[in-house]
Amino acid sequence: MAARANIDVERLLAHYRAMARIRAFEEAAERAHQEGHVKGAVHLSIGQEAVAAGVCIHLKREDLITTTHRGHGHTIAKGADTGAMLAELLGRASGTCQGKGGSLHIADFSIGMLGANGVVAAGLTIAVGAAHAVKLRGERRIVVCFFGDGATNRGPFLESLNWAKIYELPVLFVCEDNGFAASTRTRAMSAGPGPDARAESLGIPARTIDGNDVIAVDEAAGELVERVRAGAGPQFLLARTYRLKGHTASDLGAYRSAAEVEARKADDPLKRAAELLKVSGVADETIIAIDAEARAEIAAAWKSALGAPWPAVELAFTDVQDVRMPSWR
Amino acid sequence: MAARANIDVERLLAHYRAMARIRAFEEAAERAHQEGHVKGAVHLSIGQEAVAAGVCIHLKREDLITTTHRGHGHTIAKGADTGAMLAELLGRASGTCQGKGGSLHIADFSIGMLGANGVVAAGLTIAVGAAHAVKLRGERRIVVCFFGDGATNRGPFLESLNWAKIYELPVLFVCEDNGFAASTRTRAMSAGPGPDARAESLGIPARTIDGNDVIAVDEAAGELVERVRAGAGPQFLLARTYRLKGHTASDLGAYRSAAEVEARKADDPLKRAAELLKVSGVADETIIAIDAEARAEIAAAWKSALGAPWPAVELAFTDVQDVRMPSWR
Amino acid sequence: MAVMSYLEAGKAALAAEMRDDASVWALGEDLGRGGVFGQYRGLVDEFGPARIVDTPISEATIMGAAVGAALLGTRPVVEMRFADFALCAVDELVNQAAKARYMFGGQGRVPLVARQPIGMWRSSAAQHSQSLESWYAHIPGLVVVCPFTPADNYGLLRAAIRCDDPVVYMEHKDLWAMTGEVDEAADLPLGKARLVREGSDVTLVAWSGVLRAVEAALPLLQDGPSVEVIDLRTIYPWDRDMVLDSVRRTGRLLVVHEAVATGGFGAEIAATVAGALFGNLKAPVRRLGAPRIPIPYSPPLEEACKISPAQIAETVHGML
Amino acid sequence: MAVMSYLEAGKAALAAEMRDDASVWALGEDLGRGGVFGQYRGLVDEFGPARIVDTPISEATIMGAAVGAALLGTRPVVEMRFADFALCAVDELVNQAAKARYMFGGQGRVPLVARQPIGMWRSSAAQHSQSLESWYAHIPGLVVVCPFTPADNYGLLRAAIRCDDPVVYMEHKDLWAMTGEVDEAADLPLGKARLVREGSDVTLVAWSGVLRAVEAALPLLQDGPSVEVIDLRTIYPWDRDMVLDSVRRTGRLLVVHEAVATGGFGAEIAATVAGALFGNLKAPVRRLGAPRIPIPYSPPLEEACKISPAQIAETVHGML
Ligand SMILES: Cc1ncc(C[n+]2csc(CCOP(=O)(O)OP(=O)(O)O)c2C)c(N)n1
Ligand SMILES: Cc1ncc(C[n+]2csc(CCOP(=O)(O)OP(=O)(O)O)c2C)c(N)n1
Ligand SMILES: [Mg+2]
Ligand SMILES: [Mg+2]
Repeated sequence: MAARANIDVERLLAHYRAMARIRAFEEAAERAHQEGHVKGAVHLSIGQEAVAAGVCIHLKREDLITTTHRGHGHTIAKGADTGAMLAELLGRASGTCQGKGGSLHIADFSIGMLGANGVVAAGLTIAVGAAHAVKLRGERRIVVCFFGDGATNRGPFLESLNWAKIYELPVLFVCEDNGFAASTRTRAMSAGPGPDARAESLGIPARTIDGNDVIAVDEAAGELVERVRAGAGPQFLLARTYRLKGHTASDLGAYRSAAEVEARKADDPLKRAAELLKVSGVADETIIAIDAEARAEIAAAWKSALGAPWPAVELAFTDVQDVRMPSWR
Repeated sequence: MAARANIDVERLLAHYRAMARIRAFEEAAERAHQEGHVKGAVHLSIGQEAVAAGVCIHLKREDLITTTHRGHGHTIAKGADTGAMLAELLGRASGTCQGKGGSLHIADFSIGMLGANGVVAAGLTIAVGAAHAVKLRGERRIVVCFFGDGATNRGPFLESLNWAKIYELPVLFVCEDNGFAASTRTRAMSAGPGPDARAESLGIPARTIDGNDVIAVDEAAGELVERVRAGAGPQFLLARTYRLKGHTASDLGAYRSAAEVEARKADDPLKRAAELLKVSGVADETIIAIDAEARAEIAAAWKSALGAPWPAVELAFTDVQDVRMPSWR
Repeated sequence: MAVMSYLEAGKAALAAEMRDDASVWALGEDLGRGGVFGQYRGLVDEFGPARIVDTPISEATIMGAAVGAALLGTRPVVEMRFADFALCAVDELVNQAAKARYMFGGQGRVPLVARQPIGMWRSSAAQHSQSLESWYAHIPGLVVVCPFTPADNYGLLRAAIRCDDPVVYMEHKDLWAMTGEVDEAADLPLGKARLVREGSDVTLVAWSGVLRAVEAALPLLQDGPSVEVIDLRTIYPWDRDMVLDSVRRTGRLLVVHEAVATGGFGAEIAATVAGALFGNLKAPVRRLGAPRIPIPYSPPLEEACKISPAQIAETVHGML
Repeated sequence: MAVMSYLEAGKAALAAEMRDDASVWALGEDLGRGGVFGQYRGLVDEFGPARIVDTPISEATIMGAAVGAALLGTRPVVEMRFADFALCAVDELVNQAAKARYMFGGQGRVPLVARQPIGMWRSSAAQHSQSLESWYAHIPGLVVVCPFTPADNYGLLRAAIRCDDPVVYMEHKDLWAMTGEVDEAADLPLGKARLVREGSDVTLVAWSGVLRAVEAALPLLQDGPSVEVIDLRTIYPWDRDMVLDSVRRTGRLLVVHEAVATGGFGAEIAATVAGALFGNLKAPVRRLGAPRIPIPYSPPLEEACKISPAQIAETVHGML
């Protein structure tokens, strides 16, 4: 890989660190699922880490995000505790949601993470609503809404983008286009030039980038976040990437060839960032150390999660509603 | 109004006749509602007749349409019997739907009219489904889907257009943009350049025309219908028009000035067609005779509808379902 | 005490809450022009378009945006126009609003009110007349309210807005014009039924618009059995205590609702009471509701779906 | 007679109908690759992509398009993946499919089948585990089927596809792998329950996945009361006759379902039976269902939402 002009090595190292942490988390989650520790479905973002890292570096703690079923990366990049996240996957009381949500419903309101979602495209309406509240109260924070390419074929995509634009809400829409919706190539099911054209037809400026190039994501997201903060209304980022693993941790991915996946591994965002770091003069050991540190963090998180207590059964009956709460037996 | 080159006077007379029949029907419906004969809501298409006439002239009996709450015009232009339609508005057993649907649910399957709809944008999914069946069976007929500008802000708009395009279905989408969704100016609630841009972002070629110019509608629809018949996939027609009456027959339209409405009357499609006929050499008497004939048809229809029997109460219990039909008392 | 219509009472309640609490706002189609029935008329003048928000025809996003805005601590009042159109927003209400607090382990709450006008009214036909309160009563996390009087529409809408749980608030379209006394100082709790009238022979539980038929049935029973009438008001949580106490005294229960009888909430009440007071009932619990047919347009057919006063009176007589 | 899994039985039923009737087709996400649970695996090879149709993630239009296609006389089998996602298509199912024939005065019919897998399965949590059969039973125009055995999944899916009414067809996700004998020649009618086991002391009515817990409870009752078990199979129209006949003999009824008890279809059955057999019951009708809480993710909490064999046995004992 050729050297790139004006690389901010420190910043790229930060990106690499974020991506390595996500990767280590996802690998642990995959293993945990395969070994039967995680009972519910798990959707891994391996290969897509650059989007999470490149976007979230621009966010403050008070900024908000919503994400999808494939949301571990965004959640980590926004600042959630990996130990609490793993505990959530394991269904333990110390999980981000006390074990009541699992991977599909991870949320951490303390860092502005308003929830993953089990329903494709449902996060879009919630994100614009959060942005609506932000604007209503005259706050200065912004909302980033992550969703997949498949979600752009559901009605709430149109409705939410239209909504964000007519009220000029502070939202950045980030479409993470990994080429697939479950076992289906999204292209076969999506008419027209693409999600960016759809956004533009709804009055929202759109940029399309190589989502596996963390620097490109960083730059584009920086510009768009800036615009959103400046009150320019909603913006749209289309990040092209690739899902290196199955749709869920139990999907073998028979709908695509091993050769295709193998070829795409050359484009692995971590690998690309590592190469760029090296040609920018960063020592191999530094990179190896970051990887090791990330793995160590997750190993510790895993250990603590696995040792965490199960929720008491009474917990199933809390936080349902206040007006006549149900009680256990 | 200046003479227009190459006017097909016979065809324009046919349009005028179709529009006059719709106008007479709508005026009768309005009166019937005001006088309390029609109990349910009635949405009048007065001022929008050119779209119905100009599009439906291209359709054969076996072609199919779906329409909206404001569907009388399309239904008449497709060939429904005005007497049965008025009887339906009156809730009589001889109505198109035996009085069980009313204005919001008028349908006449015998002429390929698959139903009005009480839910905005719901007709779009039904239309693409009908087109899907047509294609599945290798039939040659086409489907025309009428809907309003307000409907383009509902999710099914995106989903249905995408659907029609990915399966290359024989559908012509006709967006009748009358500027309003109930009491709201649609423009204020719709981001982006417009419905045509949205269609194009979904891969569907779109044309925008003056929907009060029946010749323009005829020409554009002719071309698009031709393309659909030829297997070129879905097409989109955006017809700009204006609703001269209230949203419903009981809406006084306080959200717009009388002056605005007055000014728009100059653009009344019937008036414009009549003027064009006159400058093309058609005698006043001919036009007056067409108007009179239309009014006479509707007067007769009204008389027969008003004299038609109410449905027997047992009819409330038929056509619900076959597996354990409910019965009366 | 002021005399208000049911419609005005709802409007006054919303206005009062909006004055008291800057985090309350309303959103829906045509609200700036008063809403489809005029139940928001004038509010935009007092509160401005940022708090009385006109929306596109995007029911799913109206509801979903309210969820997002509620999670941030605002109190959105969602107008669905007709309960039937809320069927375009069921994922947002049932999968998101009702479950968010729970799924997220209590990190957030969804204090929204989803106003869903219900009921048969002027030949509105199959897609503008449904009463689906039993659906929402079945969904964990939702409170369901069906006010009948202007006083209740005032007090319960205020309570619903103040409630931290998502509330499905179902006004009946045929009641908008009905007037009554409203005590604006009264504090009405959710979950408490209203004793309309005392009686000793039969307990009649009903809610929403059908209570008019109940009122009209009472004179037909004047010299007959003594009927205790309870307006349930809140469908979930329903006031089991008041109903059970009453049936314990009368020994007979008739539940009347406008919704389809099969799978209506009357079934829940009937099953609960028949179980709890087994052996202490003088007659089988009876339920009256609509036949299981879509609501027809034609006036005489629509009439056939409605519970009539005569039918109520006859049923009561048949229980003795 | 062949031994098949519940999943294979469903697939075989669809294939058989597709062979018999060229107007039958299926549509949904990922069907070409077998569907989310493999219940369509291989069908595209036999029937091609025009009849086993892969769709975008557009639930509203999947259902709505099926309505349009059904109105033209084709027989679409709609795959919703999880019943929870069908909540994105409620307008299309409830306002359109269920009502079209009626509103249009019988001019058209909507012979579609909406497959909506239900139930708790492997910690699927609140948005992938719901059982909402009582919702659809409340909607005029809809038939609702919840098969339990492979034989029923075969026979009832065939019957559902042949039915001219729209059918909500709810397979239970936890049953896919369960095997059993399937008589491919048998003709199963909609609306008829299945007598699982005769008994004389208590009638137990249940359907779908929870019948496994019922099966497991029976040994716990071996030396105790004699339980007659009825698998309802069709929720609407439910087999009143079989249930009433049975309870007339046993004098006791327990209804068990996985769905939330409050407003569940058990309430309809309980209310009907308690009313019809008033004075002839030996014990109050009992209902077991989930508590009114969203379904939690954590395995021990999910377990707490499920009806256990012990709970069933205990309840039966308590009725004697
Ligand atoms: C409304 C709805 N339909 C279907 C599903 C099942 N499903 C879960 S993820 C997924 C694919 C989503 O594709 P995309 O939006 O591109 O996200 P990705 O999985 O690629 O990250 C599908 C179909 C769902 N969860 N919600
Ligand atoms: C889903 C839904 N939301 C709201 C309504 C109420 N409504 C009926 S017509 C209408 C306006 C529709 O505007 P448009 O699509 O432009 O059609 P037009 O009335 O102008 O012909 C509205 C909001 C409805 N019928 N369905
Ligand atoms: Mg994708
Ligand atoms: Mg319009």
